[in-house]
Amino acid sequence: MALLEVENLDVTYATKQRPPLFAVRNVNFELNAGEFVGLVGESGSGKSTLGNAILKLLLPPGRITAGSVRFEGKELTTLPDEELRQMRWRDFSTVFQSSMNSLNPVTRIEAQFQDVMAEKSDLSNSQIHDRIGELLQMVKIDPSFMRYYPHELSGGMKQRVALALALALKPKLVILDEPTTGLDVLVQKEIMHNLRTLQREQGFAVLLISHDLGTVLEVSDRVLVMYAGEMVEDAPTHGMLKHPIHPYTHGLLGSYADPAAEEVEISYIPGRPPDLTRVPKACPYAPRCPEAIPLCRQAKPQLLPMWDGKAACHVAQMQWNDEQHNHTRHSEEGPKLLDAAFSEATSHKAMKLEGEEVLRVENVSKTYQRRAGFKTTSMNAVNDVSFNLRSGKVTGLVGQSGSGKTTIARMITGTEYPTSGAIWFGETRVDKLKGRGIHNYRKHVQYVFQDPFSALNPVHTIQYLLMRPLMNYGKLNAAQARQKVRELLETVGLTPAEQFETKMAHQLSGGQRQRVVVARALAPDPDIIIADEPISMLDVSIRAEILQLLDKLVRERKIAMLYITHDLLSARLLSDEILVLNQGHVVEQGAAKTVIRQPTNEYTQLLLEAIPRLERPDHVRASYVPTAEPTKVQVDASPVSEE
Amino acid sequence: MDTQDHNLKEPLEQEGLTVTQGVTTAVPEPPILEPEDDDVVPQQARAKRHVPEWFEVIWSNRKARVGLILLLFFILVAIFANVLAPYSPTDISFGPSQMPDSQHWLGTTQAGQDVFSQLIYGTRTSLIVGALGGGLATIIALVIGMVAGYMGGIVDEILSFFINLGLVVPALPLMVTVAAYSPVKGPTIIILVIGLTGWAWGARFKRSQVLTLRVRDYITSAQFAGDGTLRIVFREILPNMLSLTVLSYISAAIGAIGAEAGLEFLGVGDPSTISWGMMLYWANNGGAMITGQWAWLVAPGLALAAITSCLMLINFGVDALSNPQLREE
Amino acid sequence: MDRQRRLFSLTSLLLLLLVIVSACGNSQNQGNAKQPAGGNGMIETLNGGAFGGGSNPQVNYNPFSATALIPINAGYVYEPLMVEDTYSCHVNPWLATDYKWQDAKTLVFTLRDGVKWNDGQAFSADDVVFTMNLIHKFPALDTNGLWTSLNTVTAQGNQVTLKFKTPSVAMFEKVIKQDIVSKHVWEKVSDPVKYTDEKPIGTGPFQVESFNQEQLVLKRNPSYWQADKIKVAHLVFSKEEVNQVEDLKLVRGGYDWNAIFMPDIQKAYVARDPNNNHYWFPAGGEISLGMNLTKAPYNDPEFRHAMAYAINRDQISQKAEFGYVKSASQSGLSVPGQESFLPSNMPNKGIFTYDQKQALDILTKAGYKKDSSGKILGKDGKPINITFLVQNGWTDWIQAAQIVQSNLSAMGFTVNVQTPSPDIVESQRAAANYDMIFSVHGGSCSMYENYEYLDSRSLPTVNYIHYKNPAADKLRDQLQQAVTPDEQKKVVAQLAQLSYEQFPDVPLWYGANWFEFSTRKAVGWPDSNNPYCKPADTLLMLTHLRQNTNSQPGK
Amino acid sequence: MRYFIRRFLFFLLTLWTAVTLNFIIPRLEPGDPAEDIVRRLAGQNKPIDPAQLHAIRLMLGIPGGNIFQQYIDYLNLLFHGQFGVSYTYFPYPVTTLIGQSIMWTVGLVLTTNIIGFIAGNLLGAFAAWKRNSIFDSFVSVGLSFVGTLPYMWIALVLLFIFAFQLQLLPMGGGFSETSTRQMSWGYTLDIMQHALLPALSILITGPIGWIMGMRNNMVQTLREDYTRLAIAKGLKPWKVALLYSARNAILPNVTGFAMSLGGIMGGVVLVESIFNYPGMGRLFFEAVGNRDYPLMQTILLFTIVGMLLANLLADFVVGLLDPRVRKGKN
Repeated sequence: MALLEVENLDVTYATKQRPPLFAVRNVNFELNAGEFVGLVGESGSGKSTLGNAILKLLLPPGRITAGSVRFEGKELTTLPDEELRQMRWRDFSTVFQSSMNSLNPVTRIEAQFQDVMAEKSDLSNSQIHDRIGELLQMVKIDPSFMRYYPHELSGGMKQRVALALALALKPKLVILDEPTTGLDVLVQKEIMHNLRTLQREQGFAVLLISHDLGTVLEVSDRVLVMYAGEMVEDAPTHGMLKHPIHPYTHGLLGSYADPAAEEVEISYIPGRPPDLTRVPKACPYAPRCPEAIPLCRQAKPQLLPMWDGKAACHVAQMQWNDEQHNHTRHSEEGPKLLDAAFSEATSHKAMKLEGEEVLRVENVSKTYQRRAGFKTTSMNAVNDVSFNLRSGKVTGLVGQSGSGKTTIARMITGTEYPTSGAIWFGETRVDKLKGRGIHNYRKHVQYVFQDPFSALNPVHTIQYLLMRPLMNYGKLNAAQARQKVRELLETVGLTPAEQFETKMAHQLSGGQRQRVVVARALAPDPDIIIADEPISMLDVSIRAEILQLLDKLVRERKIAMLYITHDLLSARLLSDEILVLNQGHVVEQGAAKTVIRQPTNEYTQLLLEAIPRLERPDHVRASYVPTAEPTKVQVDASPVSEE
Repeated sequence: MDTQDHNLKEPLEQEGLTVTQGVTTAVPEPPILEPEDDDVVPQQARAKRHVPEWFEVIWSNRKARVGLILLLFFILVAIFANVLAPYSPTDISFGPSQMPDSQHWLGTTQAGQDVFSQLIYGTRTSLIVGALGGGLATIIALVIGMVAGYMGGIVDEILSFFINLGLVVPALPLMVTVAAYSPVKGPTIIILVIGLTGWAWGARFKRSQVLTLRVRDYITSAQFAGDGTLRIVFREILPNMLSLTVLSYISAAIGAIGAEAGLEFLGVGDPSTISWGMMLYWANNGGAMITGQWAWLVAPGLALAAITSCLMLINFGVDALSNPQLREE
Repeated sequence: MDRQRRLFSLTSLLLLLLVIVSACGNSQNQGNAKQPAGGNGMIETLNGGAFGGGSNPQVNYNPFSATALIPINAGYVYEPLMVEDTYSCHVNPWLATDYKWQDAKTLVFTLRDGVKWNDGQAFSADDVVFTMNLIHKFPALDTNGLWTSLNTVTAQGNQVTLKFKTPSVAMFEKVIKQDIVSKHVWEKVSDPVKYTDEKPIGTGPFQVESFNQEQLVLKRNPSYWQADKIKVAHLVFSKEEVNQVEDLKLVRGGYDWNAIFMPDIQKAYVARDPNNNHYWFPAGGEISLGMNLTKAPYNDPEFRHAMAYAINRDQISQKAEFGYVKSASQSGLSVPGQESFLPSNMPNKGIFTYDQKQALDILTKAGYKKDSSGKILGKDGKPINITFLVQNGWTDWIQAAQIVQSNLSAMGFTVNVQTPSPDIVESQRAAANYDMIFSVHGGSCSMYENYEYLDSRSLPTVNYIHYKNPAADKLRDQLQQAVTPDEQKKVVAQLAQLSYEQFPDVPLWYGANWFEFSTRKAVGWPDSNNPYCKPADTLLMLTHLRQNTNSQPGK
Repeated sequence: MRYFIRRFLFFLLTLWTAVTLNFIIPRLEPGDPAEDIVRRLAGQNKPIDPAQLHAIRLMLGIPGGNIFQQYIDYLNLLFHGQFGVSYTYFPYPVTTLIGQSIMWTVGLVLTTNIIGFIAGNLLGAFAAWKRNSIFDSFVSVGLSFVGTLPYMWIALVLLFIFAFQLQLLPMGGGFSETSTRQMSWGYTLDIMQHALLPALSILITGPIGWIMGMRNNMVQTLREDYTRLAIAKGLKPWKVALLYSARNAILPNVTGFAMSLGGIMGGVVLVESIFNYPGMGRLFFEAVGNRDYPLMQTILLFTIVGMLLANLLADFVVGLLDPRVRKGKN
């Protein structure tokens, strides 16, 4: 008997006002004692809902509508509340997403261990106290921190505390829902490592829920992949790495590459997942699947064993059957699958830094004064940074949060003034601009925001949003501007433009929104674009799409771009030159390939090591030819909802 | 790829502001860190409707629906008061302090006026005071709150001082003082007094709202798009505060109606006004308790409660608009 | 279910608590009923209404203070020289047994012998002189304004002589009502203006027994100089309640007498116990329709003449005043109390009756025309628009103004009633910035004061109509000189005649003096059958009260 | 430190503004306190005696002359803690009067409001915990109707029923007329009896705002991760509700409570006026009506100082309850 058995589980969100949302459908899987299983899916895939359903922590209006969840053979869906309460934390515990909010902000850390341990164990108060100390040490936190309040800890520490808390009663199963999302990569890496070590030592089972396949593959024994509320693949890690069975898994894996490789390429999955208010009758992935055959659009594939795992895919199943029949291929190789990709090779990058210099940053420093009581402490956010931006070239600015990269961006755009140093835009001193000067300057310097959801005002149509810069800077009248809006939309690949210009931002998908943001930045025909983590908020499968777009625009329009990121892989793909920032200092600067392949600085090396390294199967790499012309972006013509 | 999960998660992450009875507190917003977190998507399905989405949300709320119907009823009563009222409210030709009977459904006042007719005409005063007094307070609150929130710096310091001052200075005593010493009496001055003393809550509320809105990327984006300050305030910020503004307008109207009744009851109104507050004043001073003319005492109070309830019910719906957790499930 | 039950039990618990608490204290609440005294004809307690002093009453028995508790100013403890029955204006000897105007500038009082202060010390002329000089030294105490014309006060034996700077016969009423304090107590008081006099030493029939903020109890002064006439052992006054509560307490027999306005008194009070509950609302000052004499058409006597007919005084009395008031005489005198001052030939005691036709005739005769829509035009040919100012909150006046408005509208005037605050009305009328207004004058026994509003030398707050007539000024001067009642009556008759003929304003009704009383314990109250004084003349009233020996049980 | 300096400056500025407003508002319109006293003594139906008026003006020592000079004098006196002598209660200093009445108000109003606050929060928490139950519907629909009933109307109806019709309870005042005003059970009971109706009229509507506020806040905190984690921990439901959800949901209400004290003062005026309760509200309304400027100004001043102190206290309490705020200040 497995530790946890989930059978035919359905979860539905039903409200009076909206059509019900079938978030999880017919999900089956098992989890054995001591097993470390990853659950991967993009936003909207239902992975968190599944996790909450297992824990019976669904928030209304979410409800388990069918199926069963058994823990050690006990049916949790029908178990009386009180009995379930007795089981909680002793049998299974959980760590919530990022823990920003999952620790009670108004009580000390100790109390949050204390209450559950006092209620659920026989330990005396002093024993509990000692045990809390042990638990904290276990996650590499000094026991004295138990006197602290959650807000006094850093994000990483909170996450570790949450992990220690989950292990307080030595549970048999721990469910972790995006435990490291939002943390800096180095911290992520460390926590994951810590978790894995503890799991090996203590032997509890783990269900690790994450959107990041790379991380999951690094630590898990087995990986479950969900797509649009359905389980599409369930396979051991080593097998999945070598030969993903489902085309979707394959597509996801395409987003990962070793940035230090001689040639780097990643792929994306065009399109978007279906609307879950209507249950797809066929394979939900079929509209995006490059392998799709007519059957995929007609019948729903079952999750069936093939090769060394299970998958729900007609194409794979046919190949498997075929293989079983013919024995033509080795059974460990998995199905043959196609790719759409963006690679370093697709951009016409020269090794030499050419191009006209547009902006010059000279020995810029920025110091913030902070008052605390009588003391004034100063913090050097940026320390003596110099670089140039050249037209048609991308300069990557790589660093973790707090490294000063956003401050540099703000100084370049004139929203903040450097404490010392100068920024030259042609003959203009940017750091001396005020009022009207900044207004005029911004015609030349535009910004692509990190979060496409907050960068577009929800009350305006796309047309309005794009007309504003055109009318303000281009001095166009309304009719001309409208005409220009269509051109812009087509430029960023939102075709047919007529269909998009009347929409509101919230009617678009994340990728489409980010395209609109890019279009808006292009509108005044700027010389410089600052792209601040433009892909970090997007689903993994479509990141490459936006990178590709940016790359194309920069090269074609001879725009100088400052690409700000924490992610060396995307920096490598997009940038010509890379600056690595650590606590306000440039620790490494040079041509992208050189910096990443031959890092001289320890910090750069740490960053590189933190990137999940996935060895991609050779046959996949061999199976496609990088095209200079990017794959035509297929814009899903149907908006999110079609009611 | 994102919207669905947002729907599922929105109850968790939507919240930035808690609105309770005009008590607004910014709950610290968790920084947005993850692709699944965002906060703009609650109105996922509002395209392609003939009725505006806000109306739909309000209407779909049972309480708000009842409130809207009631409000319509009150408005109709106010408009057609002269048709509905059996007598003139100032006609003093009936016997004094009569108990309710078929001639006078709610009896008469000590001066021999028909209570029922006064009740019907009183609807007008309450509605007008609510609409104008609440409106004045809301406009002042909006201007001060938005300017303070958006401009920041010294302007904010000064305006915040006035807002805090307005919060600290007890409103009703101030109103009593101003109303008592004002050269003219009557609803107009009461509207002014209410408007001028009742804006602080709203201003504080709006200021904090603007503070959270103005750091949104789309405001920066508008700056990069070259929009001017006024345009940003009115075209980018204001529309996002609409439901909250309506919310505080209705709250201000409720406050205004209550304050008017209170002031009139205390006797700083114009005694010849026909209004519910004045009816209570007269019932209290004209011996309704001695003569046992309960209807005269009870009716205006219930009418006041009814009109405030109906506004509160509407507010439930508007609240749901800005605060999806409170939507009915 | 369980929840509901719990809620229910919680509610019932609360209710129970409420009942217990209310029941417990209720026995206490019956208050002031003390054991009846023996058969010496002595009434143990009379409950006399509110002692004033606002919501948070403070001990203050200073007889000179405007903020003292009411019974102190009313003569219970401190007494004046003489007591005037303000109904008929008859003067009764009190601390002074007699007075004499030696000439129009010299007034001599003969003091009563054997009067004692209630600390046992003898009362003497020194006390009177001391009191008079005290209020001279501290003008803030001179609430009657004696020293505006007083020159010296001297004593000789039991005679006190007051010398005035100018002929001041009209000061008599003010002099005799000055409360007299004891020299031996007050000469030690350093600041009599701020003195609260917590143990008042007076000559009066009562002395303070106890005070808490809800109740003031006075006890009979056994050594009072006419102690045999006082048949009340204790007087109890209570804190002023809100209107309704006062009304209810009265209705429930909480007061033996009181002076409050009460709507529909016959039904609400008298009918509850017709044998014992009575009221008498004698006439006070005249509430008059004042017109701004500085502008047309109000400066036209004929216009004002028409106004005297144009207003339905009965309607005002019935609708605005519950029928409690009587129509006022155009003479400016309070009839029937002051009837004796009227010129003998004045028809109907000078009271005009409502006659709209007559009013219109007078107007037509005087040259006022109507336009096609029936609006009366002024002599300038424009319709007459009247702005009527009424004090906000003075609700009966507002209703009266509305009646005036409807009366005048019916004739063809446009009347706009405005209700600013009393202060505004005050300042507007002082500035002659109004068309019509209500004002009150007269009603006192000082005829000089009663006609002050006609004197062009008076303050605009008093001469509110801005009346200018040298004849009236001269007549008032004559009153200062007229030392004998006969002379006075002659002058007053001329003033009454002037008022009757010139219509400086149009008196409408007599403001009522509220007075409710119960005969359950005491009889001998003043009423319309035996108007020996006005209810405010408490000293006179108290000396008339006797125990009700055959008390009729109340309903 | 900077925070405290700012706080203190705000305190002073607010005081100064309040004091100035106090000074200006009554002087905006003509009117004479002495005249008010005379008119009150004479009644509406008697003419005013100018001599008496003159004497009273002398007695009160009503300041005349240059308004600017008056203002300076006024500030100067305030600065020296001299609030002056009441016009209505001459020669008693306003501090005596406020000292007497503040006990009643604090005793009645503060107590009932605190009871209301505690009860309201508990009920609101319960309603949120049992969301969509009968109790919740009762709270969110039934009580919100009751909550809209005008304050003074409830007081009037209570007075009408319990004092006028049933004659169970006294009709007003703070204690019985015959009371000896010495500490005893009888006196205590007497005071409670008099306080019952005023307290009830505050308690009927008072807690409703807190109930609704708490309910709405807690509906949100119940969905917060920390609450869900507490459920996941398998803690006893009441612990989850009170120590996690309610504990966080009450924070805005605490600030709201301090801020609402101004509104409470408004209610005090109404309730105390109706029940003739010898507290500050009644005194204030009387002072306004009588143009008793010293008294009125001082009460307003005290109220505002009270509000400011209440805000400081609320900050302190919120600091106790919410460690995040504590840190933010330093």
